[in-house]
Amino acid sequence: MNQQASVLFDAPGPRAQKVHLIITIIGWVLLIAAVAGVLWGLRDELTPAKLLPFADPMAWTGYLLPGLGATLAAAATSVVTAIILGVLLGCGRLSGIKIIRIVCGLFVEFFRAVPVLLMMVFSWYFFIFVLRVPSAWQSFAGVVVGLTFYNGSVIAELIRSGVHSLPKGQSEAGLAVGLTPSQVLTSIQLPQAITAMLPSLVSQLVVILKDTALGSLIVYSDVLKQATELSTWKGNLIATFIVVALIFIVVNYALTSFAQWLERRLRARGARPRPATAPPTAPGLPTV
Amino acid sequence: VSDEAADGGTAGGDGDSITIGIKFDQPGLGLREGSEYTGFDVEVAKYVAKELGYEGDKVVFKESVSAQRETLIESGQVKLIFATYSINDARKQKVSFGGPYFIAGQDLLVAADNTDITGPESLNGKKLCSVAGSTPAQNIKEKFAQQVDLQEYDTYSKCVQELSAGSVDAVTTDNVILAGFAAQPQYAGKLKVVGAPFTEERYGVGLKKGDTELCGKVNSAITKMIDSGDWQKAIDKTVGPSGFKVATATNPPKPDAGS
Amino acid sequence: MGKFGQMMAQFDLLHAFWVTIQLSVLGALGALVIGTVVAIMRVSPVRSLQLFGAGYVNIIRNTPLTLLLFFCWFGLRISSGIQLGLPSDPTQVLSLRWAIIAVAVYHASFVAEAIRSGVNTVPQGQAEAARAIGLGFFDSLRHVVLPQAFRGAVAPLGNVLIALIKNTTVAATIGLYEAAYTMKGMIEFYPQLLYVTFALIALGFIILTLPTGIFFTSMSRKVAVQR
Amino acid sequence: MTDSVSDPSVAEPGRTDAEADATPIPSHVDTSAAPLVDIVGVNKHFGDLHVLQDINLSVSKGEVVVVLGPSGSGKSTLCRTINRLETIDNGRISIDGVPLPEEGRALARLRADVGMVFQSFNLFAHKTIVENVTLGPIKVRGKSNAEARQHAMDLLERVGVANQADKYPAQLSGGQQQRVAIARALAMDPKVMLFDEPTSALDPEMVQEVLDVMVGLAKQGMTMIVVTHEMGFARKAADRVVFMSDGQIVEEDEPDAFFTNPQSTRAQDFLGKILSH
Amino acid sequence: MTDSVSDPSVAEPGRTDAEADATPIPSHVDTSAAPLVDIVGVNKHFGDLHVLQDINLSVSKGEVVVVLGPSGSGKSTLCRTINRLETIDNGRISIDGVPLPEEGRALARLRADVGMVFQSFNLFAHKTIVENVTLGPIKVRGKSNAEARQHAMDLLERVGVANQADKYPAQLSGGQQQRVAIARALAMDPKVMLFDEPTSALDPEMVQEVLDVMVGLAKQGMTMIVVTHEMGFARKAADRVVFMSDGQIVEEDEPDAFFTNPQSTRAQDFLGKILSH
Ligand SMILES: Nc1ncnc2c1ncn2[C@@H]1O[C@H](COP(=O)(O)OP(=O)(O)OP(=O)(O)O)[C@@H](O)[C@H]1O
Ligand SMILES: Nc1ncnc2c1ncn2[C@@H]1O[C@H](COP(=O)(O)OP(=O)(O)OP(=O)(O)O)[C@@H](O)[C@H]1O
Ligand SMILES: [Mg+2]
Ligand SMILES: [Mg+2]
Repeated sequence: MNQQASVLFDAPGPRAQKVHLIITIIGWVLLIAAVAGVLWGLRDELTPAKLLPFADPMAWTGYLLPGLGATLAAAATSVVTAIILGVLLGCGRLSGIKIIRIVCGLFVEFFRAVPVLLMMVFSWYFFIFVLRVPSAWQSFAGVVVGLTFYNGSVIAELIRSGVHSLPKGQSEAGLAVGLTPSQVLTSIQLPQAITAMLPSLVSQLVVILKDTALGSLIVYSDVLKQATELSTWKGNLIATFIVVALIFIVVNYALTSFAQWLERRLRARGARPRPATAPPTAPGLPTV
Repeated sequence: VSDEAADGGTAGGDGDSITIGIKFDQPGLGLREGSEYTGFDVEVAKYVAKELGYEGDKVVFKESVSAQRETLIESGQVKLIFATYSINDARKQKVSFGGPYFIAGQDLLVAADNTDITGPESLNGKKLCSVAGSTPAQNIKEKFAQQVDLQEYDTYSKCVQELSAGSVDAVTTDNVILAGFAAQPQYAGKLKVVGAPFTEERYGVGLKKGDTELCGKVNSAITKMIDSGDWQKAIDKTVGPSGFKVATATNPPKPDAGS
Repeated sequence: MGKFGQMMAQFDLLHAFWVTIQLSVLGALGALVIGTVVAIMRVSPVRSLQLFGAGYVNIIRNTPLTLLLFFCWFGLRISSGIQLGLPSDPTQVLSLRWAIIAVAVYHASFVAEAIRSGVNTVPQGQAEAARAIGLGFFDSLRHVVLPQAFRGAVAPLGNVLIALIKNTTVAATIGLYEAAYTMKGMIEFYPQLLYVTFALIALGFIILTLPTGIFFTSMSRKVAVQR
Repeated sequence: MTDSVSDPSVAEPGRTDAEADATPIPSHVDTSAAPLVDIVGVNKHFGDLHVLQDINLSVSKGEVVVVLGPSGSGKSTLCRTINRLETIDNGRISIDGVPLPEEGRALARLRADVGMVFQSFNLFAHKTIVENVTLGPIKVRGKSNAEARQHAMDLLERVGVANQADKYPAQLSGGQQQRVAIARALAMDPKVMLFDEPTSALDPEMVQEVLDVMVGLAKQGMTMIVVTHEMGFARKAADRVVFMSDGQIVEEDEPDAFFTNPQSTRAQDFLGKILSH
Repeated sequence: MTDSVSDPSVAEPGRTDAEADATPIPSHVDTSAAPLVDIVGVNKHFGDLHVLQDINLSVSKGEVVVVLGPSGSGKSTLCRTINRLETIDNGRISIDGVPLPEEGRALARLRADVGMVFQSFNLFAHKTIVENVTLGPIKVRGKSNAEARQHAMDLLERVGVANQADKYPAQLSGGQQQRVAIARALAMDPKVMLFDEPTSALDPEMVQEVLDVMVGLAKQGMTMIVVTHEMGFARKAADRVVFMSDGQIVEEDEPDAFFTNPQSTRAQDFLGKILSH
């Protein structure tokens, strides 16, 4: 963040620092006022009676934790299936055979254009009315299928753009030592593309996790649905939603932080010891 | 959900336990409270199960949301369904019904101090809440009050939340469901059922199509429950606190086997 | 075919998509405005504004849109009584307004990230060169950095818009009669027309998103800064 | 400043009589007045790295100083501190007697007086060549469009790219872009010009055209601080060579003396590597 | 090939007796057999741009050819057509008597016989130094890991970076990376080595270490085609200089003759620009 920030402006001098301090104080006052205003508005929803249920272990062991477990289970399954589908589709789009490229391309474009919710609802009914799978699996399958097709397409695009964003020199160097194009793809391009896109892949995981919340619309017993049940029992809808939002923020923030940590680690391995050197494409030519 | 572990081909019954489908999110009828289940549907289900020879932890409850009820029965995942399941001809093509064990009617839930809503005709210009895709709301709009402003959600609890905050004027669905919400401690004294039902919903017990033997057992169990007075006790315990009075003209109903 | 005609008569699909379009367009405008403000905070020299911007993005991006919408609708509207219009306004009008708010607030975090990634496409040397000829902070921002940053942001903004159009389906949960809501009703009442229904709605969304994607891709090529 | 670039190959007069043991003072360099750029006891760290260690350097009006040294020795950083693109930890830098302002308008005004030419040109990619040159004069000096354009065209003429005025930077060769960058800096009528490896991103046959412009500038009395590895330029145009290594100024001398007889082993080593091929 | 790099500064024998009007044939160059690289009537377009115009060039076993020319003249393209990283429109290229296969395994096998060193090194960023060198031998030549590693370490020793074997490319200096790239190419036991401006992305003090390795190779009789602007290398190691301009080979000559007495005006012009600074 600061790396980026330094692009735009000078290091602040003493006067700028004073101005910044004033803005900071005003900003905090406004923020605190806004938060206080909302809390005041919600004072009837955040009464002890409506918050106390969360002190009851049953709220957690009977509702929120199983719900979170179901959310994580659906997300984890979808991640695995989406990665498998995504790698297949991504390789398909990079294939040397035109018809495979086209078919995979159409598939990817279609599922990127259709809302996940639509896919979920459709596949849910499909599992109920057409395949007649056991009811315990209907919602789960609906959620996983919806998430897999969409995120698989997104991952396919990530892989494709990851491969395309590699310097051309990498594949040319591979060809030049005598590797065949498919060897170049598997031993040079894919490993690097996947490393390069790992952070985006983890961010996609956050998307998957958030989108499992749509599962409650097809009665998947995820954390949102469990929370709805809990709030029906306790009559504290708003308080419950706030708790669920906090759960999502914490879990997703942990994932995002993991992604950033991963990115830093990967970057550290490839870091140049001297960042100020000219990029390899800029020729620096000594003569005489 | 913990109790869905009992799923599978044989889970419906015949073993040493029986799986029964109920609603999990309808106070007064079928509500999960942690690991307990409460409500009138649950009381009747437990009574019938006991008559069939299952008691205590031999009875496994499974959530059955409206859209999944037929498949649950057809695939044998549940033996019986007590889930505000109105008997009608379309459904009879797929499942058989025992009962009815209750005759409900569509009604309105309003704030306790509300006096200007007395029935569906008085809803013109008012905000009415119901669940998405349900017939009750369409019913009112088409038959009674064209000018009603409909708000729809996926669960009734959201409607009730809106009503208690005053941002809708009425909630509509079967009177007994409404009474269940009004009977919840957190809404005590704040909401009331108008008490002028304008349809008839016969709640049946869903079971496998053509299983007349089971149907007969269910019906005699229900009859016994009514005759013994346990039926009335169950009503008083579950929806009674709302002040809701069962229409005695129709209730308790007479189970007409094989209906 | 008879069933199909009956279904089309019962459900006003065109109106449903019209609601989707309204929600998309207005939500997108809102997201652009809020997102630009947040992006400016994130690249501003003031540390607390950077933190606020980062906090906004981190909190909003990690919350499911469904929950955000519930919070706006049940929390802000119903419980804390913030009104967008008269309480007597039709529910469809109110839910559309609140859906616009939620969609805008949610996607603003993505817009902010898109703009920031646009700023990232501007090489550091550009801003340094601007400063080196004596341009101040705002002048170098206005004449050198932002014009290039916006061009770099066109493609990611396009992606956000497409996501936004699709995410409007979430408004079904507060009972807004848009495309996804209508589809759920159609399937529930006409399960035998499952495929037709899905194909119809999917087609509708493809008609909305595909040209958007093509437009933004070609735009981003056209305005791209040659380096 | 409005003369055209004259024959750059003619050697500078008045340079060969300098002694080898002291920094020579050519006749055209004005040392009677205060130094134009005065750097005193400057230190700078990047994290743990001490990139500038107690640097002292003063450059008189009209003087051309070439800064040499291995990669990573701090040459660019030194150059960038002079117009505060990098802050310093301590020490003092003044331009024409005025200490570097810390921020705001005063800093911007001072920067306008210090022209800077980067290794990677850094022309504004979304503006045409002539707009690149006029942006500063219009926004900073408040000149009228017409006046700024007239002056810009003169400068572009002078660096030999007037015929490209309405193209975009990406349409020009590297050598042309770098000459435009010089014109852009000159358009502000700077008191001193900083060059950070201005030719090292160029194709070899374009190096000369840029060096020619720089030699021309030097001959017209521009004060210049030039980081470069072009020994030819140093020999031809520099009044003084400053050799840096590991963040320190290790050696300063008149060019001929430095190249033929470097004092420090680090300089000897460096020159050995650079000149052998 | 397994000798270590010997003193590169010793001049090549048997070169000065060549006549200026014909391409000289040094004694170590074997012209009796068919040429190792034979390019006949090759044309290549990029869209409307005719980048290679009827190119004829043959390189004998053991010969070192330096290709010179202004930017954009087609030097890189020529180099890249020799292992078919660029396709050609028409004409014929053969290596050691075998015409270039168009695709598939045959092409890959032929490429393995042609070593290539790029301007920007292009080491595989996700593999360590030694893995970079062993990848080809293992995957293409089917060597065992141990054998490939042994050979790789020998080569890394020879180019002077054996102590860096387990680092990643990004942790090495440019000069070290380029030497690894040379070792990677050598690991395939190539018949001919192509170098496309191998030193022009390097910091100046690292140029020499790479040139030293190349001179060493040349002296051991490797057949080499080198695009470079390093005149020192051309003088020291080249048997022949080929000058390209606008997609054509304009002039070919022995290095001394070419540098002292270029025939075409284009070459004169180019040398004027390159050598003057
Ligand atoms: N922004 C920065 N953050 C951290 N370290 C930096 C930064 N800029 C430069 N450095 C480090 O400071 C040292 C000096 O860098 P500088 O660019 O001044 O060297 P230089 O002499 O110009 O080298 P070159 O010839 O490669 O341009 C180097 O070790 C470099 O890695
Ligand atoms: N992939 C490509 N597509 C289109 N044009 C190209 C492509 N590669 C090269 N060219 C053009 O072909 C011409 C010759 O390019 P080439 O890279 O061979 O020149 P060069 O002599 O190696 O120049 P340099 O010294 O700059 O490396 C140039 O005008 C270049 O712009
Ligand atoms: Mg530098
Ligand atoms: Mg080239």
